[in-house]
Amino acid sequence: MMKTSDMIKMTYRDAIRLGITEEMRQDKDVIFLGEDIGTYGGAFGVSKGLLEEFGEERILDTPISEGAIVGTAVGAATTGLRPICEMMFMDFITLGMDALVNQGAKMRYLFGGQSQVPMVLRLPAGSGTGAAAQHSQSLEAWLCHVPGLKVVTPSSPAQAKGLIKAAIRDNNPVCFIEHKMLYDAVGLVPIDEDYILEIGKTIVERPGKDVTIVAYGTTLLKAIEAAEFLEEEGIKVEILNPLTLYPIEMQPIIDSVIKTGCLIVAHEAVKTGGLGGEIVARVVESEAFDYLTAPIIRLGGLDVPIPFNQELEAATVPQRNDFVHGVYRLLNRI
Amino acid sequence: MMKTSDMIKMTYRDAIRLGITEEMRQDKDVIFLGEDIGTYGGAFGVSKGLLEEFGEERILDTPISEGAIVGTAVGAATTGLRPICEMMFMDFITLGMDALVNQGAKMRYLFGGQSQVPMVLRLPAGSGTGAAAQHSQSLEAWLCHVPGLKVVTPSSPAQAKGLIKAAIRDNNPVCFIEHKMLYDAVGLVPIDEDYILEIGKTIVERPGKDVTIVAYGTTLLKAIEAAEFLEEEGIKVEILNPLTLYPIEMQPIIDSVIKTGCLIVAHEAVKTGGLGGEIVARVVESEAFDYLTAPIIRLGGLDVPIPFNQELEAATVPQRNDFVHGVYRLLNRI
Amino acid sequence: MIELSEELLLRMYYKMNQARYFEEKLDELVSKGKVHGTVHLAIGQEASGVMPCLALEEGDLVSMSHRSHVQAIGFGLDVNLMMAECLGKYTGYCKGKGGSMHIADVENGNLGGNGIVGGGFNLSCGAALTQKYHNTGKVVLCFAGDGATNTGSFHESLNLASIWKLPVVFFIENNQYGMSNPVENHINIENISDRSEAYNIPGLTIDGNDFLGVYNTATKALRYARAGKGPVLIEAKTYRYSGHSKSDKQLYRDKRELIEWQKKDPLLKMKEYLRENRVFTEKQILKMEEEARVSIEQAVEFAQKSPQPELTTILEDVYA
Amino acid sequence: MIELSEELLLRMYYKMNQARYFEEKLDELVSKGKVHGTVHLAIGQEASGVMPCLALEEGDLVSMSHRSHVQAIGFGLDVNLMMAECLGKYTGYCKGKGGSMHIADVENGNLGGNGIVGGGFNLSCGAALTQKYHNTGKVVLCFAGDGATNTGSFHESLNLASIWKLPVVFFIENNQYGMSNPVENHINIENISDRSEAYNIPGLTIDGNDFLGVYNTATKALRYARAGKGPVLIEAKTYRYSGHSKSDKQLYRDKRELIEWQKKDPLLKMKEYLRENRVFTEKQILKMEEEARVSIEQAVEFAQKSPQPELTTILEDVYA
Ligand SMILES: Cc1ncc(C[n+]2csc(CCOP(=O)(O)OP(=O)(O)O)c2C)c(N)n1
Ligand SMILES: Cc1ncc(C[n+]2csc(CCOP(=O)(O)OP(=O)(O)O)c2C)c(N)n1
Ligand SMILES: [Mg+2]
Ligand SMILES: [Mg+2]
Repeated sequence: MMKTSDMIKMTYRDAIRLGITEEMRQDKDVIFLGEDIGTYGGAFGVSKGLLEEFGEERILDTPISEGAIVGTAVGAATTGLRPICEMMFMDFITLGMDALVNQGAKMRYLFGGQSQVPMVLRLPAGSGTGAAAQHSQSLEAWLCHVPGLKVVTPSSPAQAKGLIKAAIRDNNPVCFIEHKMLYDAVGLVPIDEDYILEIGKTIVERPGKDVTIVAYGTTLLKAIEAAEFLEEEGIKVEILNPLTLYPIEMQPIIDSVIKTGCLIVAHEAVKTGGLGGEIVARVVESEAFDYLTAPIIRLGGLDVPIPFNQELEAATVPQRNDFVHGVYRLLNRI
Repeated sequence: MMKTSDMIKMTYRDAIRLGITEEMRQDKDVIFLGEDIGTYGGAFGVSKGLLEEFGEERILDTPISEGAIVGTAVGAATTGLRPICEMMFMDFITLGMDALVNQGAKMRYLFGGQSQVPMVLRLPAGSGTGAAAQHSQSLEAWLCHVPGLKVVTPSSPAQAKGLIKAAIRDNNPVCFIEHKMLYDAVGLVPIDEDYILEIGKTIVERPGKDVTIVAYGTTLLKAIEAAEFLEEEGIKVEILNPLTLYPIEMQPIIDSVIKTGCLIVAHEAVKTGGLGGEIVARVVESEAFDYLTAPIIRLGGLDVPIPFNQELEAATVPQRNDFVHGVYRLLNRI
Repeated sequence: MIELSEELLLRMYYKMNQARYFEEKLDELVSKGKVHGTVHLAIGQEASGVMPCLALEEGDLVSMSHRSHVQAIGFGLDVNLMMAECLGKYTGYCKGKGGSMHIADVENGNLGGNGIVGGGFNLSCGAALTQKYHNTGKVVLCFAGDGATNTGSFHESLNLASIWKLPVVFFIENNQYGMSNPVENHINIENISDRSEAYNIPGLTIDGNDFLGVYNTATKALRYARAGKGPVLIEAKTYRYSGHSKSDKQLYRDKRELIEWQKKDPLLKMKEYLRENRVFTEKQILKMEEEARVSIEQAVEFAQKSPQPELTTILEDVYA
Repeated sequence: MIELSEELLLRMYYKMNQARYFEEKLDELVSKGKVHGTVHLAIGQEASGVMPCLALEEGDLVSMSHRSHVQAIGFGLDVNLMMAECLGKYTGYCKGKGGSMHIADVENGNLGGNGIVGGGFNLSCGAALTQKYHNTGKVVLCFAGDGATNTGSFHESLNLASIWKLPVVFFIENNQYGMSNPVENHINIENISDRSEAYNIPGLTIDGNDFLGVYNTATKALRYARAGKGPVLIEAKTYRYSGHSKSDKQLYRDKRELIEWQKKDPLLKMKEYLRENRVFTEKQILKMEEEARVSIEQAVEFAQKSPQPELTTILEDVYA
């Protein structure tokens, strides 16, 4: 157990930056490329100050060329560097899909194991910023359908630091999804430079016994709020956080469902075709199937593009109350 | 019921071409663009002869610019044409994702309903041709996660004609997925120029009562082979074909599962994150949940890129025997 | 040299002022926290945004960038509906679904702003293909920024437009930066219009703050495209005064640079022209400015009084 | 003018012959149905495929196109392992997982063929970035076809390579067609190398069938890039004799065109050179041809005798 004295309070944004900084200090092969990551410090401020410390050779401001950003990272990774690259918004990965999916993810396999592609692709995702449909998507499900990629997503500052470091050290292309509404979230973060969160893990974020909730990103925070509210009514929700979305570790989820008999799976991404379906399918394929005491509830974004108007935008994705009602329904309280 | 006299035998390839030809004859606003679709007749011969009939104004050979192909189609569609466009291989949609997802699919919504984008995107998909990982993918799950798109896929020549015509007449961007290994498949096709298969339907491909199988593309043909084999043993498999993958019509599947109590969902696409998970999730969310007498079986491609070697390639995706064994397992015969 | 009627000059000056006021007002609303999300202001770019639109003929089309208010006003969009859209109201052009970046008036040929840098290039090719196919004699004007010319889409679109001789004018507002990236850091040539040589189409670089020069060049280019000779690439050098978007601290540029450019302010320059050529009296000039200002005050009032969209509208407009 | 040693000339002639025999043999195997899938032959392009590779220094890297056998042989890959890969055997470069389009030898600097047209451009930028970052003094040679220069990736990559002064030579084999599309239908300029002007980098168009010209130009370009001056774009005009791939009926071109180009055959031209310059005796020339032929016969034998991969290998090599 970590002592609080070994931790400092910081934002999710700062924690990502700290992880990157530590890794760049200890490994000269780590470089960072993307749009406006230098003087500007990145659209969301994640790379602020890195140019000053690491210089223009390692912090590379690119033209507006998403395909080239990802493809250049792939090429650099195959030849010995360990690039981190950033899509300013996850939505723009539409322009880097070929480099990511047809090159980065497949190269090792195509070449029979001859190469490796140690790179990190940072992807600020999600709605809530009023930037409308082309700047608000959560597209992780696409990436979780591409063998050769790994997909991780932190939901707290500590997780952000631990996962970004693990992603940088990993020898595969790792998609690192950041939720924009979490950048200002504050939490305790281990100062240990070897604090790493192993890729491939699902963790119990909050223990409980009555209902299992699986969630990540801001949706996880909403689940936690719901759990806190429900606790006052004596309902103990167990919350699981799949820090690695692909390849996902199912056992902790299965174990939890066996214990609770009830499951809610939630994400902000559009419900149809989202990762929720995959998780539900794996649960019913597992030994947990026989322990289910109620139909599984899947929460997800409405099947629409994200609208601009603030109220509409909020109503498009799952909120705290959706969890509360979901739990009530599972426990037959409504 | 269609009389055989109103039908002619033809290949899947020819049926798609017939559908396109009929629509182009009756609507001058239909144009067709893509790489090598003119003199060459398309990489898979689908557009053979169209240049001769419709001329260079309507059959447009493009440069190797997938983004521009899709984007130009979107722009033409918003301003009054009804373009059909072709990605030579579905794998290349990685280069057209922005135009498709961020422009074509969202434009109407972003503009509050001001515009419509009546276009068809033809996508030859799947493995079996020995073209390796960059030319063999089945990426329909990505598209089924994008509100604003419709996704259809025919598995027989008749379906091919009926669906391509419906897709061309639809006022939305319709992704039309063709499986490459079906191009030579022969079947009876209605000659009626108003033979249309309504978009949004799931059909019973083969009635049965013991086990429900949901499949599409070549995987459907393998399921049918398995059903024929099992029939000899007295097992009656009901096969459902979701001709429209998105938005998918679930009721026929749910009804079938209520009848049989057993379900196999199958596709060639990589299993994790594939459409199978979505279908499974919707079934367990439905009234059919209580009728399930065995865990659902989900078949899908292995979580790997498609290898080149012929035997490896075949072993990567579900085959007839996987269905047979699946049915045995569900019926407790093994 | 193209003859300018008094009526046209009036329209030019009015629109440029309207655009300036629109954005200043919007900026004010943003800093008061009254706007959800961000906005991209083009203060300083009024000549390059308005003038090409005024050179259009009835029925021509326009595709706009993410920095589109000035372009939209130039094209003739209703500032009431624009402001309402920026505030996310149901009366806005997009019923509050698009916001500042996605204002559009498709029926009247405005194909909308685009949140994807470079996203408009191939849409414009498509729209131009429709014009060519239907022989409408209409042209598509495609706005984009300097940064956008580094996207793959730029290349694919200009190549396609060239080989198919599409009636489209690509109008690049080179405001010296792609967000924080100075143009000399992301492009290795002096004039972006030289990129036209890769496609064998005409390329012109002009002073984007000179309303008259912009108007004349755009007119000529549109005429060329309309005649079926193919696309034209225009680069208009200009400058944005505000930050890239609301969160921009502008650490990447020197205040003095801004001051230099402000001396070449397009509104100032036009005002000088009007005075020097004695087209209008000082009083008339001020009256135009005042009318423009009032129109924006009214737009804000209209927008603020307008209703929010109903929640049920979320599910509408996904499919036709 | 660069001095050519006898040993180098020998290597040139041998490799070009080896490449020709390799593809003729492969073609034969394809028509006998012994190859799963398709192959892209570059018969006729031996000078443009082999020579740039021979101009490389030890440690330089190469990224190849989908039509890569000739390039690979030029770079020095083992024809046994290449043929085995084409036949999907476990002894192939990629253990039978890649096939003809994806031959690679990463450890030795061959970054592989690419099934995505234009896919190699930005990979090459990345590889070149590594060289620059580590100050290796090595250069990346990036092969692509004429059709590939219309991809967005071409534009983004050349722009990036230019502004970052990356040590990469983009070598375009213009074989007159992108699949069935004649170059004049998909590009509106005479010389593709003029596209270099959009990035302010050197661009050269050369006769791709002239082994000496290709070698000399490649050498100079590599030297330029190696000196840290940035990328170079070379266009080598050549011709492919075979169809695009096995299913190509070649309806889009006139047989006479082929015959004209065959008169300029790169092997013939080199043979003439060797004879005229009396570098080698006729006997020596024939011996080299024979050795090349035999090496391919052996490669076929090696490949055919090699084992298939085990089914269990399917699950290997996904992750490092
Ligand atoms: C494809 C894409 N990449 C990045 C962005 C983020 N972004 C928005 S505007 C902008 C700068 C655009 O520069 P330029 O084209 O010169 O237009 P300007 O903003 O100067 O008007 C960037 C990087 C985006 N919206 N789309
Ligand atoms: C992105 C992409 N689009 C289309 C194809 C299909 N295709 C393979 S090769 C080829 C022609 C390429 O032309 P060029 O670049 O001139 O090379 P060449 O075949 O002549 O060597 C096409 C269209 C592909 N492999 N990748
Ligand atoms: Mg700019
Ligand atoms: Mg070619």
